[in-house]
Amino acid sequence: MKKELRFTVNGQPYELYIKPKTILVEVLRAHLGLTGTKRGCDSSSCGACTVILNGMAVKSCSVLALQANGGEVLTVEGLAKGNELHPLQKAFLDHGAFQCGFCTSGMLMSSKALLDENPNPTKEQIKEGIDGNICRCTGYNSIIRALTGVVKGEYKEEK
Amino acid sequence: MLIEGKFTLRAPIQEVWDFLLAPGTLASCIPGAEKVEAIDDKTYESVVKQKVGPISVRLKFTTTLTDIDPPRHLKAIGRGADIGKAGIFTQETTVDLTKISKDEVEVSYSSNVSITGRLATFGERIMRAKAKTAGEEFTKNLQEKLKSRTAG
Amino acid sequence: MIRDFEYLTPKTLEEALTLLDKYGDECKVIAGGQSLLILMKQGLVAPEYLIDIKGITELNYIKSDAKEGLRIGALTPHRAIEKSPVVRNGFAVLAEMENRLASIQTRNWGTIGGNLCHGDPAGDPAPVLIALNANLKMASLKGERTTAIEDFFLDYFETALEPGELLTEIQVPVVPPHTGTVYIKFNVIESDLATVGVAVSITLGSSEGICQDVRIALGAAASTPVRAKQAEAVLRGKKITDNLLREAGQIASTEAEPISDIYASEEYRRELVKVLVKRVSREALARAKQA
Amino acid sequence: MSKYSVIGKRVHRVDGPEKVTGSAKYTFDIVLHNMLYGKILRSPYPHARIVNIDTSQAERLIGVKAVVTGKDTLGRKQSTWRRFPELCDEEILCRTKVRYIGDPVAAVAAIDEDTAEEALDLIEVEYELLPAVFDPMEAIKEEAPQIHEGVELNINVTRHIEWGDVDEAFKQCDYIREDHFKCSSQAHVCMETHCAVASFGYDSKLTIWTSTQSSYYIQALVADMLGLREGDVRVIKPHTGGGFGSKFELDSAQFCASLLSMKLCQPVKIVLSREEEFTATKRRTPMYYSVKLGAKKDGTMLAKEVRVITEGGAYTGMGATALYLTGFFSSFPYKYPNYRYDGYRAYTNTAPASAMRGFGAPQSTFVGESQIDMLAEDLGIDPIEIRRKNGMTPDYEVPGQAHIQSCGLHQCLDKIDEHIKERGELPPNRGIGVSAYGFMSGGIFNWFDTPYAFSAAIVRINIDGKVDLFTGACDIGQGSDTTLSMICAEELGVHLDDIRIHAADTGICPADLGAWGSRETLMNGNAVKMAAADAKRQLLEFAAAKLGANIVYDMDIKDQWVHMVDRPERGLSYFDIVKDTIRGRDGETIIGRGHYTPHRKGMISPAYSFGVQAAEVEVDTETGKYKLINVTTAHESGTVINPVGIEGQLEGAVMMAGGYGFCEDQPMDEGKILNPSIADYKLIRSLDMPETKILEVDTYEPEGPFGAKEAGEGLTNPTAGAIGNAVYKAVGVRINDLPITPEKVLKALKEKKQQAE
Repeated sequence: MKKELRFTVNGQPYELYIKPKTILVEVLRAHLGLTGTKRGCDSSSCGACTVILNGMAVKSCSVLALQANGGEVLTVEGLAKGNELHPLQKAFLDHGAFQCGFCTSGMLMSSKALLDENPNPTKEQIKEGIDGNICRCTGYNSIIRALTGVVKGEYKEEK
Repeated sequence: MLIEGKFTLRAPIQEVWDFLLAPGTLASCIPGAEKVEAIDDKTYESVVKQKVGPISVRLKFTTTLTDIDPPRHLKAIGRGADIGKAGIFTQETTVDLTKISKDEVEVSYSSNVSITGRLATFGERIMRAKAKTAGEEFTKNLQEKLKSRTAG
Repeated sequence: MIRDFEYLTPKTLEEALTLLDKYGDECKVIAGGQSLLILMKQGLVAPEYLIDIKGITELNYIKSDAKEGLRIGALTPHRAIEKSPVVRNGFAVLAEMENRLASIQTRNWGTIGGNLCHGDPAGDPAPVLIALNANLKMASLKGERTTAIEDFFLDYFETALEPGELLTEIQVPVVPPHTGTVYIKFNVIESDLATVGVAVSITLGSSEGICQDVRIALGAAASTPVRAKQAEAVLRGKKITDNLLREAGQIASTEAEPISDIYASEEYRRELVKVLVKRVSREALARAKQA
Repeated sequence: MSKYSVIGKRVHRVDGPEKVTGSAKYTFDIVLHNMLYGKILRSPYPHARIVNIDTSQAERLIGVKAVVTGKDTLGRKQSTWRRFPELCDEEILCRTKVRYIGDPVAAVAAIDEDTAEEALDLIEVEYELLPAVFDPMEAIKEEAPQIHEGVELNINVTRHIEWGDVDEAFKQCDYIREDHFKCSSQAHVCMETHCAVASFGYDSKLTIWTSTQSSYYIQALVADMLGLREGDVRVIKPHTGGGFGSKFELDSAQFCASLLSMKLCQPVKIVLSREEEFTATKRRTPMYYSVKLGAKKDGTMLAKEVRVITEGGAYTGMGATALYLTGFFSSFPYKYPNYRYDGYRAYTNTAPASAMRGFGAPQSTFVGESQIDMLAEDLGIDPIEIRRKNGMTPDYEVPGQAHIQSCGLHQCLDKIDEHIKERGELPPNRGIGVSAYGFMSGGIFNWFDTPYAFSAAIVRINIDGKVDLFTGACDIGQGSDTTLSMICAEELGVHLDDIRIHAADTGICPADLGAWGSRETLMNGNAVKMAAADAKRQLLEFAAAKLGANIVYDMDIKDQWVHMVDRPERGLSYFDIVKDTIRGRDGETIIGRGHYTPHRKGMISPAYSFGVQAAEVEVDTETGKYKLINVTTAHESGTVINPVGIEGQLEGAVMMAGGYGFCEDQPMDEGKILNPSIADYKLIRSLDMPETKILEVDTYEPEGPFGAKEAGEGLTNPTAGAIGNAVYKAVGVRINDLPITPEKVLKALKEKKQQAE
């Protein structure tokens, strides 16, 4: 009754046997130990579980893991290169774009998907890009400033 | 959630009352009621099947007549638990009969329906909509039963 | 808690229909699953078999031609519609509506067909598609049939899909010249479900500006998405004035059959219908004049 | 050299790198060897007697390891108000009676969450339904059902505050108005739901990892409820995903996980679902206000009389504090010469209403700031002017209650006045509303009856100069780990990255009351500063000897340089002095100790912050919907220790308090919360968030570390009132019950139109 799931996460290929009912976030957290991705609700509303699947931001609590079969997943753990932080991570640090940090992984992944698709978003587009993610601490404006900093080129990726 | 209304029947008040009190009249008016069984003269058990979109529930319903003041006032409390434990329905219905003339009775009712459990979480929006239509159907059934009964 | 199920992944429509026919009541179909999974997590829906049709690529497309109009495969994700140049150029209102539907994450994975089959009276696509006079194509092992989208919705979360049937395509006819279509939803939180949503399509006869045709569709204003036909009648065949727009709004608010819930009372929803029908019609008219 | 080398600087949070990389571990992420998963069965009825609980079927389910009910407990009742036994009313696992929908009746431990959940369905509970009461006004009537035995009229707590001669003062007023307000409930919506991992071992010691605002409270309460010695209970707070007032009472996850673990000698993890979080954890206290306000023609407010009934829900929790503080803060931030408050907290069969960011002050500020605007209009006085006329000033004594030392209210009023003037003439249907506020820097009243100092800290200096800071303070996201590390570094004269903080682990840290009442910066900050000073003193003793300094020279450390204050070029490396001191003291570790409890600071708090906020809205008069355009806040919180932290607190407060004014609510039907999911509970998201602007006002608080005071909860106070006043300015309608929804605005607009016709 278990089924095979083959996919790559943060560039690493995996082969697992899972129950079909397992949702993606649980495979990431419980099976692969990638606990950076959180779960904040049961209703696909909060965005804490956002990961990038095949280049798109999705809520990993609302995707069956088997639907990611053959796909590529990027989680928050895949953002930094070794000890070199991703520009978004640096910007979040500088701008204090998080407090409790529970929404941060999802927020970063939504931000990444946004900038991958549109490297020069307007402020309104930035707001749209993170609107699926709830942050109960910051009031979003510091996150918007952090993204604006990245858009302006203040945080370059080290080559 | 409260559902209220009233209607008039052409029948002597006692006749309406007797019918109301007859085993299962109230319980069988619940939409989707599958079988009604009298436990004693004040308690009925019924199985009620309901469906909202993709969700189906089967409720085991117990209806108890709590206040009986013949031939004017009746109160019944119903409690139903979904067989799959999806939720619990409670409803409290009062029916008041007022004699308008010798064979004209005004029936006024109020029914308070409440749902708890996972069903309620799924969406107060949906369940409320459903409860409203179910409530309306209940009173329609009651009206029809009384009308057909008292007309015959 | 999601109950265990047997997971089936047909690769073609034919395979899917065969499975659907085989398992009948015991199965559920999942596409993007953005609505269904929530119900499954609550344990409210617990199918024995889950048929995952998201991988059926033949149902994921956006096509358009001058004669047939727009064809959208039922498994096309919302986000693809939102960003499609074809949709943006010829059916801008669809892209605009998609842009306001839920969150980007949901639009990336959720499909237009899944949304329609869920049958939520507050869903965004239905009113727009009703205003655009769209048809839905359905398939079963018995064959195919097509229905006007306004006949597709039967009750809260109930659609006209028969057992064994799948929605396969959304067909939007070519938009007549001098037509403007607009959708606005009212909600307190920007990206939320509609408290009330209104879509209006107005076609002007010619340069004189007589309203040749009009379609007004309401979301979250009844047990299904509905057309406000009496309000349409107020505008049809006339030169639209502000007074007529107000009248149409007024009539639509009496035609609607909204419910009270935690977001809004029945009276408030009627009020919103009144205001929105007027506003949306006015904007649709402005667009029609430019078209 | 500038005055400070660490504090006041824009620094990265000390927990930042972990949090932006997803490597920060929360309780939610913890998995222990041999760990089980627990779930809690809750009452579906608002008020019922438990006749029987049959757990046999659940116990037989494969994978289930234990089922516990109230019978497995010691039958004790608890509350954080443990100084008053009559307020200790919550068993957590109910033994005889349930009092709200969500009251726990049983808990299961199983090999996984699904099995535990399946087992819940197999527990048969027989209830005898009791009449229930939901409305506090009904609950205090003679005929209402009694919720707790022996509690007459369901009145749980009363509070009376009075000074001056109120009745006489009203006689001297030129103008009196009386108004009624309703302040709604609000959910905390922490992103991490309540959760705990409890591990009781064969050594008979219990360790709990939990998402909490106070590891010390949980330690003490768990020990008492389970009959353990406090020292045998170790509570560790990993990174915590938000608190906002919801996480400093003992909760069902902590208690049930501990009870199950004790029974099994295996670790048990319980994570509340989002639905449980909404329905079965505590919430902001709804309040019904009646207020009489009297003034002279010139706007001088002479008397205020406030009556409040709060919907307490089923248990006391921190609701008693909310009742006390709403009474005190109803007088804020003004100098009322005569004041009377009568507050009643009624038990109801609803989810317990307790503390949420600001306790009762957001409620009292909404009420007070709405009413003062009404008064100003009636008297034809500018809203800023009337606040200037009556506003508190430094060194003000609130009769018999509090002493206000620093207070920058008037500078804040000036800044907001300027801001409004800058905005100039507004387009139609736009308005700016003003709201002034103040808040405390930690509470004085010791209702927990702790024998410990309110805050304490230990500083240990390693041979390499690295500093370990041990404190019971709880960083729940607000940033206390960073702020306290900054205070420690500043006082000790080292760099921020020289500090490693170890916080909120009762096994190694001194007791601290935790993160509530905006107390950590001032109270724990003082303790940390004292501990650092103690350690520094030990270093300076050696340095003085080594430098051969004349005893008239004072010494200090700054930027890792140990030197004479008046001759800073004469000095030694901090690192050398550390090594020398340890060597010279026979290898004894350098440990500094500090503690703080406020003394002679009145009844409420050692210090108060102040501010004024202006909210700008635009109203759509056809639908009643309004857009929050801008929220500008002039705020003073003494010396700013951590500027990035204050910005975050302020902007976050606008989201939360703006939500309280704008959209957040918990409608109920027969005791059932109707929107227990984030899909249905409306929260401000990025597209709804207004622009925010901060206007800093400098003050210095003598009682605070380096002159600092609170900057956390106070910011939640003004926004609902500012929004209400802005809507009034924009379209002339006033909404007295929160939240101010479009539907209410439209209804008021229609009524206004009808009256005009």
